[in-house]
Amino acid sequence: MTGAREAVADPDATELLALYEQMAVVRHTEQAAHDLFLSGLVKGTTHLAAGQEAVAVGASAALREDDYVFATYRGHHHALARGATPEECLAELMSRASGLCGAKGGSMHLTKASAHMLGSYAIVGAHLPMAVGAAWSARLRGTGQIAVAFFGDGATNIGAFHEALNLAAVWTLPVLFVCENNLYMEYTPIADVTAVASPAADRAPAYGIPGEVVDGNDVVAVRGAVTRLAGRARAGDGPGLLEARTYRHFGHSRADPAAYRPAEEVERWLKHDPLDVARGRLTGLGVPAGEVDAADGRAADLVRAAVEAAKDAPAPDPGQALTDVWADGGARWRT
Amino acid sequence: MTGAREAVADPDATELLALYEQMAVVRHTEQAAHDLFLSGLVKGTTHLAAGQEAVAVGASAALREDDYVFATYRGHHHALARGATPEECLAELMSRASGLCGAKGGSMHLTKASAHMLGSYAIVGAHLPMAVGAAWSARLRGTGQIAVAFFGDGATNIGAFHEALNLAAVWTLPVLFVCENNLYMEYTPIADVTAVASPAADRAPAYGIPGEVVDGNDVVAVRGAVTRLAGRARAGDGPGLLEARTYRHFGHSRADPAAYRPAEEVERWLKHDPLDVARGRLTGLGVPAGEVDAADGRAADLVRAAVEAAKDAPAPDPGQALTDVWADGGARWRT
Amino acid sequence: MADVTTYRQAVAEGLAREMRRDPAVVCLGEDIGAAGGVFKTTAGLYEEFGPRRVWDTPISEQAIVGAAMGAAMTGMRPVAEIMFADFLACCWDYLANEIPKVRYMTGGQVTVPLVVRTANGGGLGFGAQHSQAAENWALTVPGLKIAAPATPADVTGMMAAAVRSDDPVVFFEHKALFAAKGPPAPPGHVVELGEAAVVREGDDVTLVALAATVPVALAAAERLAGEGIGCEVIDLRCLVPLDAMTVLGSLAKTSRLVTVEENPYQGGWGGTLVSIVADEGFGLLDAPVRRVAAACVPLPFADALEREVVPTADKVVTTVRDLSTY
Amino acid sequence: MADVTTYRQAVAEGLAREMRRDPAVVCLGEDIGAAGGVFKTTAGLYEEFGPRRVWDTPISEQAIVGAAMGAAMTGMRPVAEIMFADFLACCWDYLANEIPKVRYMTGGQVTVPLVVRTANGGGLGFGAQHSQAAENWALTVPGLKIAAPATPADVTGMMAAAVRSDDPVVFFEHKALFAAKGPPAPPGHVVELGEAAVVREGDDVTLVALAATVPVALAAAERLAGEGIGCEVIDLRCLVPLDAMTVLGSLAKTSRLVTVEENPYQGGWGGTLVSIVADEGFGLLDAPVRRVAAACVPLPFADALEREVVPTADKVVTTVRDLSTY
Ligand SMILES: Cc1ncc(C[n+]2csc(CCOP(=O)(O)OP(=O)(O)O)c2C)c(N)n1
Ligand SMILES: Cc1ncc(C[n+]2csc(CCOP(=O)(O)OP(=O)(O)O)c2C)c(N)n1
Ligand SMILES: [Mg+2]
Ligand SMILES: [Mg+2]
Repeated sequence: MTGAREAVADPDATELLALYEQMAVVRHTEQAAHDLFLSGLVKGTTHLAAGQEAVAVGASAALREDDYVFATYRGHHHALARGATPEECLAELMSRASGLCGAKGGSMHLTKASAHMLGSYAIVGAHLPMAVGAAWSARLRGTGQIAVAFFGDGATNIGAFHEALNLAAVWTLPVLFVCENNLYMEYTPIADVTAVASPAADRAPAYGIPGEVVDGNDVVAVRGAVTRLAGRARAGDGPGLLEARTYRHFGHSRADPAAYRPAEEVERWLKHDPLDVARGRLTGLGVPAGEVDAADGRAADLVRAAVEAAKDAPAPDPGQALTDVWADGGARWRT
Repeated sequence: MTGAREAVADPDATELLALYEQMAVVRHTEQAAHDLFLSGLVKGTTHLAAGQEAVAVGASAALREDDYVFATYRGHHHALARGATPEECLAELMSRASGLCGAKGGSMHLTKASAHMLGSYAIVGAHLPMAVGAAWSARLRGTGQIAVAFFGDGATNIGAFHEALNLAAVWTLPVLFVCENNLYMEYTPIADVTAVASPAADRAPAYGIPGEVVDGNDVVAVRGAVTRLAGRARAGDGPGLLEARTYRHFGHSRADPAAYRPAEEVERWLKHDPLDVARGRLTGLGVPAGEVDAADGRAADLVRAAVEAAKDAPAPDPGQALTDVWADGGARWRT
Repeated sequence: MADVTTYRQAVAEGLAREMRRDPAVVCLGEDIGAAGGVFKTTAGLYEEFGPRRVWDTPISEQAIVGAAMGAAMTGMRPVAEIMFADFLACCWDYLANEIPKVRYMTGGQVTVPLVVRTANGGGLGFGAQHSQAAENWALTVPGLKIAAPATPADVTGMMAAAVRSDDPVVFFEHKALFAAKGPPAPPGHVVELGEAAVVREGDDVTLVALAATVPVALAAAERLAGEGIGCEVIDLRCLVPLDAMTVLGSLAKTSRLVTVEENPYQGGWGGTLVSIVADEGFGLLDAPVRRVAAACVPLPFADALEREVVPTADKVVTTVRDLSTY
Repeated sequence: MADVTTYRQAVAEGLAREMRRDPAVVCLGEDIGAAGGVFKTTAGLYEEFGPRRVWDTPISEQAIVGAAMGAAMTGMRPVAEIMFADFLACCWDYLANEIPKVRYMTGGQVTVPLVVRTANGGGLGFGAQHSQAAENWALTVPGLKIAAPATPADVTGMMAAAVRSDDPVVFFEHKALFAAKGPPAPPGHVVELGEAAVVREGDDVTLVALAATVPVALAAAERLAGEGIGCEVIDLRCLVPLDAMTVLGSLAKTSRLVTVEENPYQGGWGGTLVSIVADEGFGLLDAPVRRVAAACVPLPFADALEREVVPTADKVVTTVRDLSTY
């Protein structure tokens, strides 16, 4: 069921170094979010994407700037990959007025609509039909845009997944479904609750959609696969599905120590860190270790400054609680 | 993905004649329901199963009496096949106190719980998870029962279908999913709104469930397929899926003339009437035409008497409107 | 223009007018295309606007409303049909958690200008899963506008307002009114959302009704007039925005309130309205407030049973008569 | 038995007691097994009862609740967990159209003895899609019993009643109370559904609260007592059956009513209660009825914003003070 796999040129050293740096920014941001949570400066919950950077950064590198992206509560990496700054993300997590959503959203709802990153949704699977709708809209408006929904392995078992994929296929819409299969839905192995081995790719045939599995920790492989599927979709050949196998470094959320994961498994995946994979490729392209380290240092500095700026930012004005319900800006529901 | 197809013995002449007669009872009941609707004695709506009799009767012949059956708003044939009488069905349609559900349910909700026919549901797809739950319960209680959900082709596109099949597979439950593919969801060809050619069978692999397609107008074929799948399920080998290709003789509901169906298609299917197919098989088994006609006559008489009895039955006591909400029989929701 | 039309035709007319006006308006739903919808409320649209504007969908309520949401966020003005209001339950996540919250939770970054149309209410004998008045479900969710017209002209005029609204609107079309007749909406007719209509004046008791209970209240008022009791009948037309001021204004005159609701008493819209009145209008009241609402049971199939359960003119008359002697 | 326990532990204790008593009781839900649930409210059950009684499910809310329904119809007493009340929207068809209607629409042929447990409400900073108080959604649907305990002992006692009930029960466990402490339920403790508790006596104003608003109301009452205003605080404990008589009884003494609700004002449970009072208790009232409910907005993330939106002791104090001068 796999679409024609035309060769996609790998990124050159300069581009790959840029992708590496983007991933490093995500990594440092997630580490900062984790630390800030533990120190009490981030309330509620966080679902960190450390370990899954290559999916967001690789996919993003394959998209046009005006393509639409929909993500989940584990969506910091997607917001960052689509142009949100660490400062506006961390400010949101820290309940600051300068947060991406003015502190009305929080960690689970990072959104940067001006960059066509149309939101992070916290009801599993709910955004898949939305992405289908955005793709439908793009087709109706004739803009050549595509829409991409990122979701977890666990989301493949919910009804909205099924309805979204069928409608996308029937209407031949330019939408990509990118599953970040990190092997777990919260604390339960996905294999325990799913009838097939590759929860997304093995279902694609049920919708006549080409499905591929890719190493989600290899930014180059992800970029290549998304480039191919996006090309198909943009050409009017309909939706595509990519299952990116990856792993989260932290627990599911907050302070979850993820004790349910076998030590051997964790170790194996930590050895296959997306940053290391990219570093290996950079070495192969002849980029000196010092340049990679420098990229990492720039990322660390950026995030460090972002943390400080976010800390210094003011809390939202309480009056903001009663704005933004309606398009007129207010919340009036009665005379 | 098809399970081992051990040979299932065909029914002998006596059994087949009985199946024929059951189908004839359904046919006459549906015709009566149609006429009563047009004459204003049945209100609301009806979704008739004339043309689809072989699915209900053939499947039922393959089940144990205590197996659970869940059906849809197009469920008269299933209620009848599981032991409801034409009189109690028609009385329900005619809003009589003697109706199967005391005239609280109507055509779309025929239920005969005492015969383990656990209801007809009018929200497309909703009963699939219920059947999964009944199968789970049977397994927990160790009764050897199985559960069967009958549903239309259109139901394969709704989320509940996906969730039900996955859960049934993951828990290896004794449940059968029997799709009556009559080519249409209401007025829209199923092919226009479904991404695969066999809407149910082509999806079974997405759940690791064996899926088969059968001639749904051949009561012997249906009986054989269900016998095999039921045997597997009862033996603990998990769920099965059967897609029975069939056709409805009337429109979708009420007075729908079904003008959206090509005349040639209608003609082709009317020539493949399940009663005719069975009659042909009976002839092959050496049963004289007169015996088949006699069975048909008995069915017609039974239904004629049922119509009269239902007409004579009283309307429900208005006070019944305020009973049966709670298990204590009443409807009291506050002090 | 014909001088009389049906509520059913007024739906299609309302949609057609907006589709002619604005190419961003597109319709999607089950059997709404060539078939014209199971209630024929989209009749003629497919013929006039073609398959690029009128889309038949699979039976996938989540995909229908979810896709409408995605399209609305990206420049379209989709109108999604959910065939029966009961089926809103199949896509409730979109109505409860996604559509009404996304603007707020993104700090105002996105706008969701869509309409979800649905056939609401009882009276046709469709039984428990196809007859509910579900407007009160939507009322539990801040961020949805809720329209429920009672006349053909209001249908067309409120549809114009709903489609033009930059906010999401749930548009309840009442099944029992589809065949009802009335003057058609004049060209360009727009009925702003949130304005109740005083459809009959009276001095003794205020009856507040919505959609199919408007004719019930009017019939009761007519009978009560014969007994010398003057009822003012208010058609709320919308639950959100809720025009509480028109109700309070009427009570300043009548001092007595009866709501006529098709939704069940428990959790019904009358509760919200009455609680506003019991607070802000307490000083106006001379008598207890009564709610003639559906009984707290599912809708039964048989007419003889349904009559027991839903509001009828008889019940309104009895309630008002009783109240006027308080 | 420890002399103090948490609300969180009381959930698991309530379930364990019923599972010990009745082998037909089985639990299903996401991550409820070895993980003990995301809120640890099923901690210890998997260890004690094993995988045949405690079932981990996929993320399939419809399948979870639909399967619970099928099992309940066939001899089991399933307890389904829907992790957050917001996710009830993902299986709303089962709560709105199937479970509460099947007994009625079959003329009493089937019984559906199940419990749907869910973590409800705000206060933990989980944002708009994980913080709603959704008890009012369930109130719109006749045929569901609705429990929402406020203390550990009530959790265990009401869980016993819920599991033993032959009717379907939606059991709202409040997230903000999970860490709350209190005396554990004595052995065999059963709190029948539908009995409100007068948790503080007073003569001047009746405060009616539910779940997390009970401590809010009590805190306000304490402060008001210092000002010489005596509040009677009623913990409703259930919305269905609704114990309206206890409220009316209290009003006979106080003549003043304030509800304290976490659900939004529009469509909130207070509306239903107030409408009963404005009818049957009209003669008892000396002052307007006030509802301190959540603002009609989604729940914002930041504490500073959430405080503006939800009921607080401050708001209750202000409201009561204002009312007592009426
Ligand atoms: C409809 C719904 N059910 C349950 C949850 C609770 N929940 C949040 S994340 C999660 C696990 C999701 O797993 P997966 O899709 O693999 O994504 P991951 O967290 O691994 O990125 C669950 C069950 C939810 N948010 N929405
Ligand atoms: C959730 C839901 N959506 C829509 C409907 C309206 N509806 C009733 S029957 C039907 C078509 C069903 O087609 P199919 O499943 O093929 O069954 P058939 O009627 O052909 O037996 C539709 C759309 C419904 N009852 N429930
Ligand atoms: Mg995962
Ligand atoms: Mg069909």
